[in-house]
Amino acid sequence: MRLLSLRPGRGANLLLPAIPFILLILAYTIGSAVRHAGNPDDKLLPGLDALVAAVQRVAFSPDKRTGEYLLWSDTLASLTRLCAGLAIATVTSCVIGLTVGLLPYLRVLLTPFIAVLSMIPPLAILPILFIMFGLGEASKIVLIVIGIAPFMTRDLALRVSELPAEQLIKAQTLGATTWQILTRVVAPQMMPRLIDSVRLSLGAAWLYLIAAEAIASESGLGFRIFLMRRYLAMDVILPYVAWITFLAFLFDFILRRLQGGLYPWFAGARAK
Amino acid sequence: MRLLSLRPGRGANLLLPAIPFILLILAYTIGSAVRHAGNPDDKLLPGLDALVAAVQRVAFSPDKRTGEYLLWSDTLASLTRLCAGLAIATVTSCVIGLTVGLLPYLRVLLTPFIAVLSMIPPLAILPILFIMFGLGEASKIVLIVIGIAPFMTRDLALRVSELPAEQLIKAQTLGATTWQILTRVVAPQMMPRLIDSVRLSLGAAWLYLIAAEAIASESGLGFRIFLMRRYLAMDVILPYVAWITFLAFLFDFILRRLQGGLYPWFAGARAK
Amino acid sequence: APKKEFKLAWSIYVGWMPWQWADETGIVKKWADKYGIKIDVVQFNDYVESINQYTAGAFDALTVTNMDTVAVPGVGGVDSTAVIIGDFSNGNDAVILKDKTSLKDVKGQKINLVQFSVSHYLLARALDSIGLKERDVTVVNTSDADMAAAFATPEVTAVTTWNPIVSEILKRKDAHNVFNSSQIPGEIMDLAIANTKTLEDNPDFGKALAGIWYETMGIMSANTPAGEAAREAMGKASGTDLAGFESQLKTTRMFFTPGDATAFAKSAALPKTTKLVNEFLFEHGLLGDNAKSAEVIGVKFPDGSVFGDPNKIGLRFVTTYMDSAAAAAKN
Amino acid sequence: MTTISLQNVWKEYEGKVVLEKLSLEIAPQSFVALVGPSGCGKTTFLRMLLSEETPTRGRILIDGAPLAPEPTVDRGVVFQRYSVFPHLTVTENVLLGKEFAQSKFLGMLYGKARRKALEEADALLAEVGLTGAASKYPAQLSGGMQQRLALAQALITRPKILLLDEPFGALDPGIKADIHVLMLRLWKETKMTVVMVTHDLSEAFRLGTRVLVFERKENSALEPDRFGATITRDIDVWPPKHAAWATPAGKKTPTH
Amino acid sequence: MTTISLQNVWKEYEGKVVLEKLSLEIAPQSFVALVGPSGCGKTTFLRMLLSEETPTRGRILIDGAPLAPEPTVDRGVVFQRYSVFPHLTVTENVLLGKEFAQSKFLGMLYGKARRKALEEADALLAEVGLTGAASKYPAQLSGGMQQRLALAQALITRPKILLLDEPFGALDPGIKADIHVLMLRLWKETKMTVVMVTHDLSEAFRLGTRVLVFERKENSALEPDRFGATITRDIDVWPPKHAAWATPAGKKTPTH
Ligand SMILES: Nc1ncnc2c1ncn2[C@@H]1O[C@H](COP(=O)(O)OP(=O)(O)OP(=O)(O)O)[C@@H](O)[C@H]1O
Ligand SMILES: Nc1ncnc2c1ncn2[C@@H]1O[C@H](COP(=O)(O)OP(=O)(O)OP(=O)(O)O)[C@@H](O)[C@H]1O
Ligand SMILES: NC(N)=O
Ligand SMILES: [Mg+2]
Ligand SMILES: [Mg+2]
Repeated sequence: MRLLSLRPGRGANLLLPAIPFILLILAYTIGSAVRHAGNPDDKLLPGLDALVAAVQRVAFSPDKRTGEYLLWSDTLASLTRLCAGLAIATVTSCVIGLTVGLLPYLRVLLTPFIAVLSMIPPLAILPILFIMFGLGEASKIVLIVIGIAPFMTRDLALRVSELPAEQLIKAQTLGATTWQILTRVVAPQMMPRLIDSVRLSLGAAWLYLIAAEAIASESGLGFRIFLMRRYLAMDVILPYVAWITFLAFLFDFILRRLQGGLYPWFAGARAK
Repeated sequence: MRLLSLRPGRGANLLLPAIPFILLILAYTIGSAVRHAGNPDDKLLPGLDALVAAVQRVAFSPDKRTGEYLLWSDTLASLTRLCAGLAIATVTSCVIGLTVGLLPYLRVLLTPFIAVLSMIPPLAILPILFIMFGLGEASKIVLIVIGIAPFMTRDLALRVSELPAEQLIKAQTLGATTWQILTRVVAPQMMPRLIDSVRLSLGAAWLYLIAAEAIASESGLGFRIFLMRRYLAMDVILPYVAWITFLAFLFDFILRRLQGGLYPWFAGARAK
Repeated sequence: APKKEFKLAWSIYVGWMPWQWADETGIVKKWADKYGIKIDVVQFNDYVESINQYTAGAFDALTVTNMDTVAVPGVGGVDSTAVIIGDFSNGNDAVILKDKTSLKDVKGQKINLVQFSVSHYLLARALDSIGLKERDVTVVNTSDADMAAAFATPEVTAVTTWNPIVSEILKRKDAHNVFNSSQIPGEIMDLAIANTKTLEDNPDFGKALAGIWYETMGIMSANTPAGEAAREAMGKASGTDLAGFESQLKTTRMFFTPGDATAFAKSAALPKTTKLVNEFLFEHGLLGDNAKSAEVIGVKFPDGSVFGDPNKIGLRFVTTYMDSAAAAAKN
Repeated sequence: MTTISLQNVWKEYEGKVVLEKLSLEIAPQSFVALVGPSGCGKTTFLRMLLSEETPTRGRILIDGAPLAPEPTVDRGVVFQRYSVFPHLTVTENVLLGKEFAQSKFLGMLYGKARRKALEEADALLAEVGLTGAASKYPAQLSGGMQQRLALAQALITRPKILLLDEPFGALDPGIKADIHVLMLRLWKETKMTVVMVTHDLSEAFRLGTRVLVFERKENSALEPDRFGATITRDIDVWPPKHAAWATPAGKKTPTH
Repeated sequence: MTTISLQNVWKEYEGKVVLEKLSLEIAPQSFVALVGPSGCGKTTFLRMLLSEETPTRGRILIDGAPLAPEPTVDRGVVFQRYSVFPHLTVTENVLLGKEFAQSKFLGMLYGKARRKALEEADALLAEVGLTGAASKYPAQLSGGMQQRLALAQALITRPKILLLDEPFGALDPGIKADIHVLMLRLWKETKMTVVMVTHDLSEAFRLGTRVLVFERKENSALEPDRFGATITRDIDVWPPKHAAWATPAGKKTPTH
């Protein structure tokens, strides 16, 4: 049989995916053991016991100073920023992307500008952003927005312009105004695509969130990781990284579910 | 007429795109003038003369200490890293993505692992990267690779699995082995898609490059920006940002050209 | 013009942790209320960004070193006044070598440090002390957040950095402290500065800052349970614990009383240090590209004398506010 | 009672003549079938009738008045594909024309107005045989059902003219036969003027009252860009099945 | 001389019976047309012949030997779409079978071997009327040309059996007629056994020597999952046009 046509059975389907994770954990455990053999105080690859203790400390016991459970208050702070950033970026890119994609005048006016915007590395203009938007939550949210909105806008405008011309003509022959075409024909078809676009941007959003929190902040997952980096406290950093990874997964999952649930027509239409 | 059907004429087509840029420059000039009226030494929004002088200094006169032309040596250093990172990420994701997409066993084995990898925020695990890859060029390149390769691999594996089953069966009835299918049917069709994937990842690659150079480095565009940030030398930072934006554009343009030139069949096949 | 709301930017460093503690325990509000103003204490995770924001005018006051005051706001045309001299680094900053025990071994090495920071200055002074020049070594710009991890990599053999990273790195057996700021006492000062113009218009702001600071100093320096609790809280907030924080305090020459600080401000050491710092900045091109000498920026001392250009003062050392705090304490 | 007349209409694209010297009167309630080789300009002709393109020379009049400069509600259209909206159910697709007309801002009807419009939509859906699929999305329909839906959708606005561009080109033969019957019935009931482009001659003669053949002249092979296609044959189909006369008075008249 | 025989073949998907009790002998060089309602399992039947699916019960034999467990070079296939490779030119698409056979590692032929293979490919292209399009990519071809190409591509390996799943379903009627003629000619020349699925009855009778009708039994409406489709009619087409006998001896025999 060709390798190509060999399909794993039911057991293999459950077992195989676990293997790389098991290997990773094994490699970590060995690496940690080796380092601790050389230096019992090694902080870079803490043993599993140290990790568990750290998780216990940050997630399940109140911080002595503030009485808060660090992991949860950090998570709350970060997620608030992330969601605000995503929401603003989504709304902005929705409004601009839809109109730019649909209206020829706007398309000509803004397409090159948005293309240039989306190429500017936001990290490089951080000081200006901070001056313009202050240092509170606003600037962190703005960094996320600036980081992902131009890409999302471009993507959406492109998808609007990819709508079959037949649809727009048909709508006009049904008597639709530009506004009605926008709200009843174009926008509803773009919603599931917008979700795709948000999913694609999630990684970048996390990145900018972490970068923003690293610079000016008093709480948040990124803040904590940066604070701990100075002390090489990997026992805290690693669980935080795992937690962020899990949250990223969760977001992706929720968005996919949302797409399927809210737009049942989309899977069929996309398949074509 | 509906707004939707109004199309700008030839003149407007040339003029309109310039407007947002002109407005931006205008806003900057006014902002700069206002700040300089309050403080003639303001460094945040340097005047056009200061920008020109800075460009003259970094691009066209040798550095006093090293005798190098800073902008060019930084560009060379950064582009070397960027290209190395992109090349490694491309080759890796090509090899893994193609085989994972094609071979059911590998697909079951690696898909969840790659998905998890692509969700880990690379900035957060920098200390581990340093230990594993050292602080030299390697770790910078690795950060780029880790930042973009899992995404590219996932994307490519997805696209391979989207190939019509008919093609693979047809190839088998023509007597192809798995290897032949991989090299003659799947890989060639994925090359232009790989270019799409690289284009999509360029922004992230720049971001990771800048982040890596900000952390430990002796040269590079990101290094210079972060060094200059130490004393708010926006007169140097802004031209550097513009230059990076231009380079990003150039890369995108070259990749698009490459795609069209190397894979003439792709535009037609994609349209379907 | 008089205003009512002020913003202070601070970042995580042993000598600046009291600001947050004072804010959390209500000391800031108490003093602000006393003068009928509002003071917003904002934490920065990134020191550089806090200086930039102050320079750009987004903040009225800042915790910063003397050197960075001249190099960034000073060069950027912002005239600042040192409201408080909180401490000077007395071992907090150090040159650390891996496997080598003598500063002389630094020759020819790559040294990781935050370029153009006090670490860079310390290194220059260290090299100076053994007759080497900066060109005898190679400096590699490295973010302070990653210095500890950097030192753990094989190819990094020398770093210059500050606390808490210094104590973190010195926990390693192969790390050796070969030169530190206790060998150049008083040269790296940690200040709370404020925009001179703002201060002149609102002297109450300066008085409030000084009041806050010395009330806090009184509590944290005390060998009482309250003092220990304060120190533990500050340690926690900076990511360490009581022991870690106290070991950092040991290498910091804190001026717990206004008198200590004013005595230091009036000492003859200050103009000498200023000259060294400005020359360092000039040599590294940090005084602007048009600078002809180390004297393009002026630094004014409590006695009214000025180093450098009196028409372009970047930093003023005064005792006004610390004196008023001392006076208030007596009443 | 809609007459379409073309007076010496030419269409060029950047110097390339696509259609030339079209002069034509289309009588009210006729069913004109347009055939011709691929690329000869049939779609271009339809696009001009839709106001999507303007003639380079000549004029097009509807009932003596010049065409509106953009697509309007008096000219319905069905394309070979993409005629229906994938995000709307069958019923919603048909309702859309009503909603556009009656709800300028929201483009949506509620309450009584919606119930009234729904009645009309349901009647039309019954007419095209889609009652059972009312709550499905287009992607769940077969090709033939999608084209029925496109017809119903176009008809709800009661266009005076219906333009069809190879509407049944992608359908299976069996399904095609069914939909031909439907098409003829709808045309007779609604008394529209229909212009249909097709590749299929037998379809043209089966449905049309008049078949127009577009072709380029002989000499166009030598100078391909200089000469466009024009009407080379104009055939009245026998037996006549003109809507107005074919439907005996008193027989079921359309409800819309 | 290839006989296909099915012995009591059943196919179920998770308890749902799709095909049942298929017993069948397909004589060498016959052209079997398979018709039946949508979803009755025609494609499933073809997939079993391709070894893409295995019967749940029963066996399939080719010349008395069980089917290989995966698609092999002795069974060619043409689908309705996606049969040709978009990234290869017409010539390259046809050459591919040769390259797979002769160049195990690279899958590419060079020099003399390539020239020899090219001759064969060109001859086949001439046969299907694609000589002029040799250097085009599939996206540049019309639907009819793409299916001709798919045929040529499948034929270069000289399969003993050719399986076709609605190969001409998406084509225009005029083009379809042409390709029918071509198909019959190729079948006669190559002496393959052909099994073709189609929706179009007239196509089935025009091309097939034998028409099989797949259908579900009456009672299957009540318990839809319990009963699958089976062969309800098996018609020998008159007049016989069996390849071996229809081609007079001595007349042009296939060169490949
Ligand atoms: N926007 C345009 N710009 C330039 N040329 C065009 C444009 N639209 C159509 N043409 C040309 O006009 C000619 C007629 O095209 P049209 O689509 O009307 O043909 P058709 O008769 O509908 O063909 P088919 O039967 O293939 O649909 C073609 O040669 C086409 O290339
Ligand atoms: N992999 C599968 N898993 C489960 N059910 C399947 C699978 N493949 C096909 N079926 C079911 O088997 C039945 C027959 O499908 P098949 O595609 O063979 O029909 P068909 O006769 O080719 O239809 P059409 O004419 O529409 O192509 C259908 O009900 C289908 O849903
Ligand atoms: N402020 C420092 N680094 O002493
Ligand atoms: Mg057409
Ligand atoms: Mg089928």
